Amino acid sequence: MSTETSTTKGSDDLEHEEHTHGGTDKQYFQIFWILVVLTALEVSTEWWDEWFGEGSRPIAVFVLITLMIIKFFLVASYFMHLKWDTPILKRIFYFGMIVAIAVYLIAMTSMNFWTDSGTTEFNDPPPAPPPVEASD
Amino acid sequence: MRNKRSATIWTGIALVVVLFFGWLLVRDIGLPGGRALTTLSPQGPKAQEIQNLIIPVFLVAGLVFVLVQVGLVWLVVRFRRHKDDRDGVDEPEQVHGNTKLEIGWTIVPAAVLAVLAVFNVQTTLAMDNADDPLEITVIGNQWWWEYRYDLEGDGVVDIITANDAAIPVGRDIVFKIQSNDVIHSFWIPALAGKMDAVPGRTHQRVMRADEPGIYQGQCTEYCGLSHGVMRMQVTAYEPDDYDTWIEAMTTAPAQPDPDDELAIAGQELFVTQCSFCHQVNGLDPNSSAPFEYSDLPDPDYGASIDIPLASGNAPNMTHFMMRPYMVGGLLPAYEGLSRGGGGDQRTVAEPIPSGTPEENNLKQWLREPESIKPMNPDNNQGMPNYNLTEEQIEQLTAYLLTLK
Amino acid sequence: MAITEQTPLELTTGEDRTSSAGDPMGVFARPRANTGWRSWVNTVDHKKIGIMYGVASFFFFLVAGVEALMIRTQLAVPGSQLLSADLYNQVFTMHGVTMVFMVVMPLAAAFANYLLPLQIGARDVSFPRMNALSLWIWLSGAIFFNTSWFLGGGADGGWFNYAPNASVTFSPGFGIDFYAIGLIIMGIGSTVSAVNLTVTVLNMRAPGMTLMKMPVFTWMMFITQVLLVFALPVITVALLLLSFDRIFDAAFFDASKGGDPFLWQHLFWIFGHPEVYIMVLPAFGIVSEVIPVFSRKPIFGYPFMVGSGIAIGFMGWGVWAHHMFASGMGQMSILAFSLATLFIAVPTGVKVLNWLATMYGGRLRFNTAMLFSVALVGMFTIGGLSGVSHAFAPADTQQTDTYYIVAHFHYVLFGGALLGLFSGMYFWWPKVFGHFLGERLGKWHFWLTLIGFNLTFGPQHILGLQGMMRRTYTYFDDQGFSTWNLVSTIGSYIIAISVLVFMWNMGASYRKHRRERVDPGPDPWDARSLEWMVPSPTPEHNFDETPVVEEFDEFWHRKYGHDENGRLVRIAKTSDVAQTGQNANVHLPSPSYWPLVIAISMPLIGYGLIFNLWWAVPGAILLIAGCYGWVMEPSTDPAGGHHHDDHDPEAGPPDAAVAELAKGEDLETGMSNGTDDGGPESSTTEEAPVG
Amino acid sequence: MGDLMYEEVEDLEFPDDIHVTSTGISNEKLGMWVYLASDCLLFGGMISTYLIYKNRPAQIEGLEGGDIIPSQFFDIPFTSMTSFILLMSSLTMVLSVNAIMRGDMVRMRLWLVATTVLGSMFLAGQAYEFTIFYFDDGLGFTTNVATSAFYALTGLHGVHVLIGVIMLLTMVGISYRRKMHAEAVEVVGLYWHFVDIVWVVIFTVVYLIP
Repeated sequence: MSTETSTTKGSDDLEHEEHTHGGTDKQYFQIFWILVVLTALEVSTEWWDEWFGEGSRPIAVFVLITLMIIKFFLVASYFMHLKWDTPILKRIFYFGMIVAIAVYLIAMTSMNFWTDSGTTEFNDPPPAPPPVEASD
Repeated sequence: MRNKRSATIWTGIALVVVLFFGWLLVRDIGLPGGRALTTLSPQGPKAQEIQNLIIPVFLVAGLVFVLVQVGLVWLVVRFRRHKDDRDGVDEPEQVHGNTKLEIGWTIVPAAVLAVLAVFNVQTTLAMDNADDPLEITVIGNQWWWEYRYDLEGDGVVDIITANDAAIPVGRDIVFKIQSNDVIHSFWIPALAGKMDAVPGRTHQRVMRADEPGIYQGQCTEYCGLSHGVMRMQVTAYEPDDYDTWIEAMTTAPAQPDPDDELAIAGQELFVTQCSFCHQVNGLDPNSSAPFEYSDLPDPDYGASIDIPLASGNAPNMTHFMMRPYMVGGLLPAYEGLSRGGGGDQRTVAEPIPSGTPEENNLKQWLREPESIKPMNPDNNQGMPNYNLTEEQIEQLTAYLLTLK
Repeated sequence: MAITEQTPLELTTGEDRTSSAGDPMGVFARPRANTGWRSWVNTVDHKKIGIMYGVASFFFFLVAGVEALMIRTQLAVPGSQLLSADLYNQVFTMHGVTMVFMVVMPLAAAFANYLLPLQIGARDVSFPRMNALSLWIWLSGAIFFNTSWFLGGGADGGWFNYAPNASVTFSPGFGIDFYAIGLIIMGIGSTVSAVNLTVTVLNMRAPGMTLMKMPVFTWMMFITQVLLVFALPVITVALLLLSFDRIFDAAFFDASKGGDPFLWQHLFWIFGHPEVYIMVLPAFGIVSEVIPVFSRKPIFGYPFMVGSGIAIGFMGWGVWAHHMFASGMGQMSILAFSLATLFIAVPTGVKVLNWLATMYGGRLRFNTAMLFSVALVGMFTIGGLSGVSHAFAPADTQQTDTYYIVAHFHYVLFGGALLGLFSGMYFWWPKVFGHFLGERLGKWHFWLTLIGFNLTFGPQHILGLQGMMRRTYTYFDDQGFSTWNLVSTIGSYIIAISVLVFMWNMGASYRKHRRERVDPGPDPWDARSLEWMVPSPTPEHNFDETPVVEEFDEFWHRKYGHDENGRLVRIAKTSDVAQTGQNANVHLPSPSYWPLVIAISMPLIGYGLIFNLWWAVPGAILLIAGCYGWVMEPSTDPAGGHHHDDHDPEAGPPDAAVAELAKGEDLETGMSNGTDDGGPESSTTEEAPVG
Repeated sequence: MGDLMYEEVEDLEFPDDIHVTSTGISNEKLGMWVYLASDCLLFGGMISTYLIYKNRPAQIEGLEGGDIIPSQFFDIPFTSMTSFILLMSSLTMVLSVNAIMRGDMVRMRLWLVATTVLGSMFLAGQAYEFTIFYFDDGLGFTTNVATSAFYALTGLHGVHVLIGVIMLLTMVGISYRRKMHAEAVEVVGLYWHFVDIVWVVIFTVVYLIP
């Protein structure tokens, strides 16, 4: 129903402009090549240590995060048609994404992820648990 | 108009009823006697600070409570429908809302809470303050607590004891709380709030006792089968008494009297039967008569044992009879103490107990441990029943009573 | 879909019946039973599904109630030996889990299923087959979970099931495996249902019904479903990790291998706190329907009611760690969560005050539904206030894990959720079953519940402050807990009696109804929202014609207007504005048995994971078969009435029926993605979009 | 999300054709997006689990399997290749959607098959990677928490891809039996792209940021 196929009479007149999906094949190819270049750039950070020295590490992380976000939005906006679809979809999806990011970042912060990779003072590991036979 | 008068009457009745129950509540929680775990009878500064925070909160909440309940009763009576009201004729005014009012009752509670929040922040930040503290390590086990004292701070554990921690009066104590198996929670309500013992982590809780006495505690994080009876005590001594206690605990206990055949036999039995799990400083399963005690415990005792333990080690028994309670803080070791910790026992605090031991409790424990405390020794949780004969129980009891 | 000259009537006569034999997918023909048990098992009707949710969750309510009585009986006197510690631990765990996941949530789902489409003027939910699927998956998960009693004992880790106590090392029985897998299964069902209802509210509203014209109940349910959509995957992650630990020997929560028990706590409470609002918001919605109707006034401050609901739902995501104030998080975490928790009290308070303001100046009629709603306002306030008192982190370190907390959340969940749900039952009973619940017995039910409830949980405040810890299987006579515990136990038996009265009431009113049928009419309460526009009980097709909505409280405004002085006057008789339910020309979605097939496969896989992986094989086969059956099934009519391709809507009835048929087709496309989600057995563990 | 589609609804006024949904979007598509939003939290949880655990065993002395962490053994060029393949499959997927929107069943089928093949190649690559880790590097599922979290995360993603592949194959199969709705393809495509963007995140956060 209300799909944008030609048989769907009602929706056709109603939302034609905003609902016309997507780009052309050519556009998609362009996006794809951009994604390829970005991915190549991402992968290249693996060797930045050798090329630019140890100091480039934080920059590499920053670049990686940025590229990741760009790629994410490219795919979401173009391939997933968010750019063209009604904003409701965008709001629902990004709402979920933001909740996820916020909630998990807070949880990770609370678990001291940023300061020392999650460990608080560890006491001696307790004696090894027994081999478990009771349940398989 | 009928409604108006009966509304006043009923509101009055509701007010009386609500206040009566409120009084009942306040009266009841205000009685510390007989309630060793009450949260509303603070005996140390940390607990007092919590009390100072929560009392205003309770007052504000109580006020809102009374207003809402009484108001509800008033509304119910005042605006109830008359029998002769006709639908479509005697209709109420159709009010859809009142933005000012609603913004008002959004902002006012928020403001009240904001004020209370300031105190909340202050108290929270004050919880961890400690001045020249004494550090005691607490380790939760299924279902008992171990305390380790490193008196000189040199990394050598000088005292290991179980379930009953001795502290000096008037000094800040930092409990370093750890766990050997599952999550427990260390809680002495009269002295401070609770803190979970989480395996892999060390948490701390600061407390101080202002008066000498035995302070009861209870594990409050669900930890399996015997969670409900996983107790602990903190005994606060005057500084002199505390030194006496330290002195006694850092000395090896005396050997049983050579004439006391029962105790000698019990000692032998202990080494062969009990010392796989229970440490008496210096003794181990491989030792043989004449036995020699040591004045230092071996903190790795459990790890060297070749039995897989789900719940770590078992309590150190070196100065067993120095503790006012036994069996995970559950049973009194001396007459005159109560099993539930009821009564005002804060006066009973001798550094070296001199009362009459509760032999029967000990014997019953040896005879049928699971009758006192539910355990699952098949899964290495808790003490197995060794089916000791009555004679062996006599011997063991005689020996254990010598461990002071 | 193009509109052709065929009318739905012609379609249902099966003019093309012969073609079913030739249909290459004849094995997948849709079931057609309209009566008997088959009509229930195969149904995709949201009303029948709602009723089944209600019946099943009422059954589990009785189960959990018996468990509660066992708890209270054990604690009636000090040192009781009635239950062993082991059994007691299982009983309170099962009581908690059952109440949360098998009573309050599905009971709310029952209301949501039955009422959401009616309140928004729709014929059904957006995915009727998925609706059936969610019911059956939830039910099979619930039954699976409860069979643990007969297969080695129930879960014994508490409903929060903290690691590492939940690991095989410390809980070697199967109970916690049942807990983990059972909850994953129920989670799949709930996710399906939540996605479905979210889409329903967004997409299926009658013309003119904008979001801000929806009834408050619909709003609260919508917020609940959105919360479910986002909260369930979090618990699923936690349960997956737990299952990996228990079944495949991983060590996610084993500190000796570097695992961190805090991870479980965070994941569990990230889910667990929104879960609280998931349980209580539906009841708020019900109360917001009942109070205006019996006050004969519109809800006071509708935008604020909606806004505070949204605020509660939103803020609910930022307060989870207040369950962990004593767990040893850093001080900064404690502060942040403590402050956030304090302010979530504000929107809740707004709701309470708005209810009071709705009653103010009204003409209150106290039948049982109203009594329960008013009681909710009072009782929930108590729960809310005690909640504020442990938003203060230092105070919480004294109160948490004591009976003070037990009292608090029972005032929220019993005094909030359950009282509201009872109120809703009395309110909507005539709409669902076509007869009233008895008022006299209803009043008995109400007063017994109110008194019993307060006797049971009121004293627990005192017990908690006196230091009685939670989850204890016993206490001693010299701890000073004896008196209030006895009172509490007596109260719990009064609650039990009140439930018996309620059951008696259900039976008695049904028998009375059988003896002499009295039609309650479409609108027995002179109510406000669209569901009262259709006859009672609701006809299968809901609305004869879809209402066009112009105002909030549309139905009320069709009946009442204002005279020149602004006074309320009746402008139309109910019989003139209500529908008759006579329109037979509505094409309904066809029943299907594939939801049941898919649902049955899940516990089989669960048993396989727990006992022997080979047992999972039939389950997996059934699952895959179910998914493909789902896809291949013709979209609408049994007997291949119109054997057009479902994707090719060449035949469609006009007008109102179009929406109906459209739905049938949605299924089709929905199905193609949904199917697959079931796929191989491994995939059962994550919720995929079951079509 | 209060005002979600408030305005859209106003726009609709009272359409004569009442089967138009309130938001103008079909149920399936909206449902899929709601589900994907929900899935964000599923993957978010798994990714955070991995991040919290990734170096942990190595940092704590004396733990069993403590000095092994999965990131030592990552073969970046190889994984880049599989990531690239998955990215490419997104392109073929969207081309397939475009084809069916033009009504071109043949091309649609072709691109769908291409997507399936690329998806399977990604899965094969992941399987290969796992075998290398397991047999050559000794990274078992239960070796330590870092490896468990790694396998759980990538495995969960793999299962999603597998489900996607099955969906696509089913789609191809159905296309021989029935006329396809363009939207059915698009909705499956949404799922497929989502799996792809999740991998974009995993590839960066897990593989490239050590």
